[in-house]
Amino acid sequence: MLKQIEGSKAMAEAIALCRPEVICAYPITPQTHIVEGLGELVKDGHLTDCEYINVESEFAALSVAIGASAAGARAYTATASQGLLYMAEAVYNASGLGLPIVMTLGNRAIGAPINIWNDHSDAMSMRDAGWIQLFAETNQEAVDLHIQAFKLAEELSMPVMVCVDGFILTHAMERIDVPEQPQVDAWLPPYDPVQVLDPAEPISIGAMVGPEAFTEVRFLQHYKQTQALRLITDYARDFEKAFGRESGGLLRAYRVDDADVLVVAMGSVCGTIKDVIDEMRDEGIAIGLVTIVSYRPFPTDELRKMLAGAQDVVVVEKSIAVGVGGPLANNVDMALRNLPDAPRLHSAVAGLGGRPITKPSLHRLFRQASVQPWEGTHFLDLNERIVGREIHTTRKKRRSGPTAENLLRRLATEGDAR
Amino acid sequence: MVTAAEMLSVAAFLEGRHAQAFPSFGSERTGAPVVAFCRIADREIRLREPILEPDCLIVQDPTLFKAVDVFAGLKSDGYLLVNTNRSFVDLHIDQIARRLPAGHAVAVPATELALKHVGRPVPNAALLGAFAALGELVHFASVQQAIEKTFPGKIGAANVAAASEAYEIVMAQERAAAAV
Amino acid sequence: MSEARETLAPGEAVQRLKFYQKGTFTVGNRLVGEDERSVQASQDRSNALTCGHRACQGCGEALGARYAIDAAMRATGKDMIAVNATGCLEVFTTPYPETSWQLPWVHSLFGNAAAVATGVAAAMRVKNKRTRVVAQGGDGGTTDIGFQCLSGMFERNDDVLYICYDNEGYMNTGVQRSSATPPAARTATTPAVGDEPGNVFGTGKSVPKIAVAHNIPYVATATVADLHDLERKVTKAMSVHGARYIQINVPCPLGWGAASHDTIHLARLAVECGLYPIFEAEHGRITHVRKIRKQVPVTDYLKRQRRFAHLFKGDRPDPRVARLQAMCDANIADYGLVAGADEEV
Amino acid sequence: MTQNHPFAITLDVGTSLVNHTGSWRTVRPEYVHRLPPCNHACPAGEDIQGWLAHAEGGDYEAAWRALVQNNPLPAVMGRVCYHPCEGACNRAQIDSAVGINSVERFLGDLAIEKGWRFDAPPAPSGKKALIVGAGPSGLSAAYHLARLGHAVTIREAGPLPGGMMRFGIPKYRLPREILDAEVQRICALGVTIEYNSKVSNIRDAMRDGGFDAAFLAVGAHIAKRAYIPAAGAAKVLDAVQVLRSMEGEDKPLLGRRVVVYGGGNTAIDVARTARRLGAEEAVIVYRRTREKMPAHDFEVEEALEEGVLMKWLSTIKNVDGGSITVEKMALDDKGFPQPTGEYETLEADSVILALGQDVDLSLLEGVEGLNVRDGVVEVGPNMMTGATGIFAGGDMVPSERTVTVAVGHGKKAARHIDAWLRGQTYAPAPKHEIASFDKLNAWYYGEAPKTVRPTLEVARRTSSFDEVVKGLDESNALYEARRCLSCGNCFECDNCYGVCPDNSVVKLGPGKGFEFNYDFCKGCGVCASECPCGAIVMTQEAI
Repeated sequence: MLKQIEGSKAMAEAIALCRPEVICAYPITPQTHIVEGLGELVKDGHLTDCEYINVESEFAALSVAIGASAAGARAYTATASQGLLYMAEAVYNASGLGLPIVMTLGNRAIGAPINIWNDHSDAMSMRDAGWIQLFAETNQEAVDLHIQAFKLAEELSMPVMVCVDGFILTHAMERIDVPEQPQVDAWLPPYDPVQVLDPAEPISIGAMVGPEAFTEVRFLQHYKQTQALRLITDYARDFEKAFGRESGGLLRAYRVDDADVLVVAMGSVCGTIKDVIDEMRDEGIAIGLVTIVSYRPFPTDELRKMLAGAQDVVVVEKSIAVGVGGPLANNVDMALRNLPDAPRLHSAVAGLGGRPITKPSLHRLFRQASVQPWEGTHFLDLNERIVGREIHTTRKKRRSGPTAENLLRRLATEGDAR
Repeated sequence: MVTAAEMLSVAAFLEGRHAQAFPSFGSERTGAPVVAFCRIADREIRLREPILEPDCLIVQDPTLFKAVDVFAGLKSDGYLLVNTNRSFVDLHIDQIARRLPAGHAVAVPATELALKHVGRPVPNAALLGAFAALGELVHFASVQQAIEKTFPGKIGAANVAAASEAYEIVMAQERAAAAV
Repeated sequence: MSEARETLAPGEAVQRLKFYQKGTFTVGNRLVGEDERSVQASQDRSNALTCGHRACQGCGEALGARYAIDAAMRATGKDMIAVNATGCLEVFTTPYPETSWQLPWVHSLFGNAAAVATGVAAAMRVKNKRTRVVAQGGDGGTTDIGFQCLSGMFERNDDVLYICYDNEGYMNTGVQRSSATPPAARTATTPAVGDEPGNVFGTGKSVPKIAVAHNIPYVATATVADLHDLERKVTKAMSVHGARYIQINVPCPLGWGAASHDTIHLARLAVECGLYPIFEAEHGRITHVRKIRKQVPVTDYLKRQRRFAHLFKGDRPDPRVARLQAMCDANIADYGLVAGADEEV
Repeated sequence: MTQNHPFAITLDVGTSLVNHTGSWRTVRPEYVHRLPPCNHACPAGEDIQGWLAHAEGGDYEAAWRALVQNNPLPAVMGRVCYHPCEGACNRAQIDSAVGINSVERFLGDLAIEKGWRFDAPPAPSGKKALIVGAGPSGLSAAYHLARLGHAVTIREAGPLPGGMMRFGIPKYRLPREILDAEVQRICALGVTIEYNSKVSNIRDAMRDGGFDAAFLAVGAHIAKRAYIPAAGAAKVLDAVQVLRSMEGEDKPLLGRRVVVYGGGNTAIDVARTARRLGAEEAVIVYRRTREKMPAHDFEVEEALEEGVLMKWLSTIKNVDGGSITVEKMALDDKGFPQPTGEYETLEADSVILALGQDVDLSLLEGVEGLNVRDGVVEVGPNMMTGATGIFAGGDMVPSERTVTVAVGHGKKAARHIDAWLRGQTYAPAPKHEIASFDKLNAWYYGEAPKTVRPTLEVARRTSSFDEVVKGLDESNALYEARRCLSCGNCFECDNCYGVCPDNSVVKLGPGKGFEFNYDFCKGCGVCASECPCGAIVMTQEAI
């Protein structure tokens, strides 16, 4: 049913349609509206047979979900940013134990400095934790990915993180088709766990594994994620058949035919990029976009095929692996490795801590990639003047201490940063 | 303000159009300056950047003029709607208003209307009613429906009444401007 | 008890038999009916924690865990699930490819056993199952790293019995101090050197008291030295719903520097000297205190453990022994651990 | 492993059973039996802990049958034994000794009441044994020999069985129907008692009767005399004479004021008898202090309760008509009484001497190889005298003169006679280490003070020969039996089974005890430490 609805609210409704049995809620911006929405649906009786638990921390939120999932219940929670870090230990644990928990991540920067706005640093911090990580481009996709996530998680016995850009999607009110209960019921079977805590058939879950088998455990975990590559594609196709729209999958191409320049990005920024591409195509520039939906597992082969013909690949990502560069760019680089006549790779970090990624900036960036390529990692819309002054000062006067504070001090004294 | 943007997006949705309403993201505290955006289009809205060059600017609290440059980016053929019972001259924005095409800058005492009809200083519905009259981007009927969806029952009716009066006030101004 | 010295009326004497006959304090008693015997005396006890586990010789935690879980198994008709915090108990029971548990059991992390148990309980409730949930961990996993989750579980009154096997330190990692380590005790992180050797006075916390402050339905302390009391408390805990907490004193021969055969003896001395008060509380009020049966000075307890050996090294008595005795005396006064003339022990 | 379970992380329950932790062990626990101090102290060699174990379970017949394995006279013993077992009892260190004697009496009385019989003897051995004297030692030997299949004849010089049990112990301590019932039960085994049949020459008697062996148990019935100058119509009697005459038709006439001279149990018995016969005043004169008195303290106490007077540190210098002269004594540095030269006069209608008894050894005249020393016959460790085939026991051999010792002699002699008759040597099983108090873990025993046997009111005690000390009723007896600590012997308390951190103790079921599962036992020793009764020891593993 089409609705003009806030993204978080739509996600809450979609998650409720998946009939989760245990929901753990701990507030953190910008994830709050999702769990608030779910809380209301449970309290007002729309979502029955569901335990809604107000826990005392994100660590507890995922831990409660772990317990519920191990006991055979469909478990859900949501978090963001610091919350994800606070539950980090449990994030690894949930995947290690093979528990099909679905968690929404309202993507947000990580402090310090504390920042509540959107980027992908939080998701990147858990990229190696053994979860499937799916990035929603739109709120419609966010809704659809949650439905697919439960099915994927339970089929693979592997937790799934649905990454949704904080504020930009979570707080945007727009036209979204929220499916009907019979549709979802027909598509998503009830949870049938492969391992469950049951007094009738007792098992011990969570053994200590030593050097003699740990490598095998990890190999199997990795193998299972590679299996997921096929399943994610299949489910996206099934989903399209059942719901009549394309959502999910490993990656998505936009105007890639004959493109000289291919942009690779994840999440909501892809919408803006598409508008930019349309405008550039109108100007005759052969440019296209590849949207990565499944960041984990990473669709290396599929991406390689897609990028093979391009001259330039521009990776735009909302995260920075400090000291290395863009983590997505690194993964894309891996996909291009050993490719004969591989396209040039240009890495751009954009939108950190909620800085708007604007069309003019993207226009500039994409043009620059082919005509004036840069070395290393480009920080989109970086205030060169400020960082230049700061670098200069610290060179002169060796001063330990938080760069952020120094910057803020300078911003205050110099007025408008831009 | 967020509610106003959302109601506006609902009104557009009800007319079969695409609309995207979103707040200026932040940890708002009650009373702090807030900006909310609404895009309306006839096709899917993919753009996710904040609106830097609005076609329409609705100012709910003119006291903010001193703190924030709210007019930055307002297009030269844009619309301006200000919640006030004072004149643009009194607000020292008459110059800005004059730069816009005739009838594009309108003042409406939305808070006063809200106090009159709803009993509380909630100007959102009145502003939307006024906005429906301005530039006719959305129909008043859609605004009325959106208000009723957001506020069911008596409060909804009171808000519709405020919106309706605001609509009439602006329509009167528009007619006056057209007559000039 | 004085009336026992008088000639008894026959009926009265029969009544007394149950109480006085030999073996009152033993695990079993062949003279009473099966249903009156302890779970541990039963040939068909669950042995929920079975042989082949890798605990040290004389491990108090292995013993306490079997005592508690077997009792819970009887109380629930074996319809229960256990959640385990990381720690000795977890490591020595479930090294791949072998587990010693004979009930559904899950281990997640060090600090989240209470929360995982909440999740299991929620799953049972949503599935309309009567299966009960017990969470368990050592003192580190309970009073320190798991404390937040524990408090949350208490505060929400989740239907979980949390059992803390308190061996007064981080034994799994090589005997470091926890917030349950007693003053003066030597650990790897409170070595017996310097001006104030061992753990400092005036630190640590009583999680049972904190649990009581949560006004949860049931809180108790217990000891491996009193099986009957322990089993009664576990049984009672399983008879009520909501958040429940039992803390069991389980000596650690390795960490305490004690003989492996002294495990129960030490637990007994800890209670009898007053250092480890055994009580129970319901809904925020203390309802029962286990009286000291044969009071002993704290030195009887301390001298059998190398972790306190530094207190007895010098020529003169270490004043900190008196401080420890004062702690015992305070417990005795606060909890009323010594029976008055008119009270039965 | 169920296929679907995640590899290595999820395990099937109970799989640790493949990990045999028994290999960690350097010491191993073993179940042992230790000798309970009561058994060790019992002159009759009773397995007290054994029969108490049956009694505490409420199976009194089994308890009685276990008891009479060693002692055929429990009802008697439960009255007259001075119960050294209780003196040795470990329970005394917790609260007070177990009232073994009273439980024994309860079982003996119950057996009489229920008419329980001894098990029938096995097939006859074809051997004949002669026993001289139907006192406790003779009856005991007869019982044991009969149960071993031998034909037994007792020749008793007196008219009734019991020996000193009848002629030395007053009725108020041992009702005669009790004695008769227990003797009768022995006779029912086929033992013949010939009364008024004094053996004057043992070798002749054996030859004439065709006996293969003889056991002599004639007792010590001849009163010792002391020289006391007596004048006038002084009435001086001996205690044996007085007590013996109590069994006849004519009770002795002792008068209003009676003085008893001596400090043993017999002196007490005779003084208390005098009170019952109507003496207003019964005074015991003894040359030392109460503490030095050979009489048992509880008997002294009972006598005092009954109004018997005591004159410590006194000797009788002479008896003159209705009065006696007493010299006060004082203890010297070494604790011996020395005369002080101070005199005192007491009124006395009669003076009874209770200064001990001698043995009548006339039947042994002419028997070769015998050794007689200090008026008693010496015997070897097998109770045989220097004369082949002639064994002896009871008061006529060197030992403490108590009924219980006599009964023990009878049993011991019977076993050796049996072996001798079969051409074998009887070797008693080696004794276990004693289960001393330090071997126990006394924590596990609940506080349970001894039950005091009901006693007759004093008023009735001085006017009748009713039994002074009453028995326990069943609940009291059960209570008392259950106070037993079962020293050194497993009583199936389940402690080892319960306290093992490794579940390495196997409970075999009621009556079957436990065994260690050495596949898993790590040798921590908690079981041994926590065994209440000291029935587990830790031994070094061979390395």
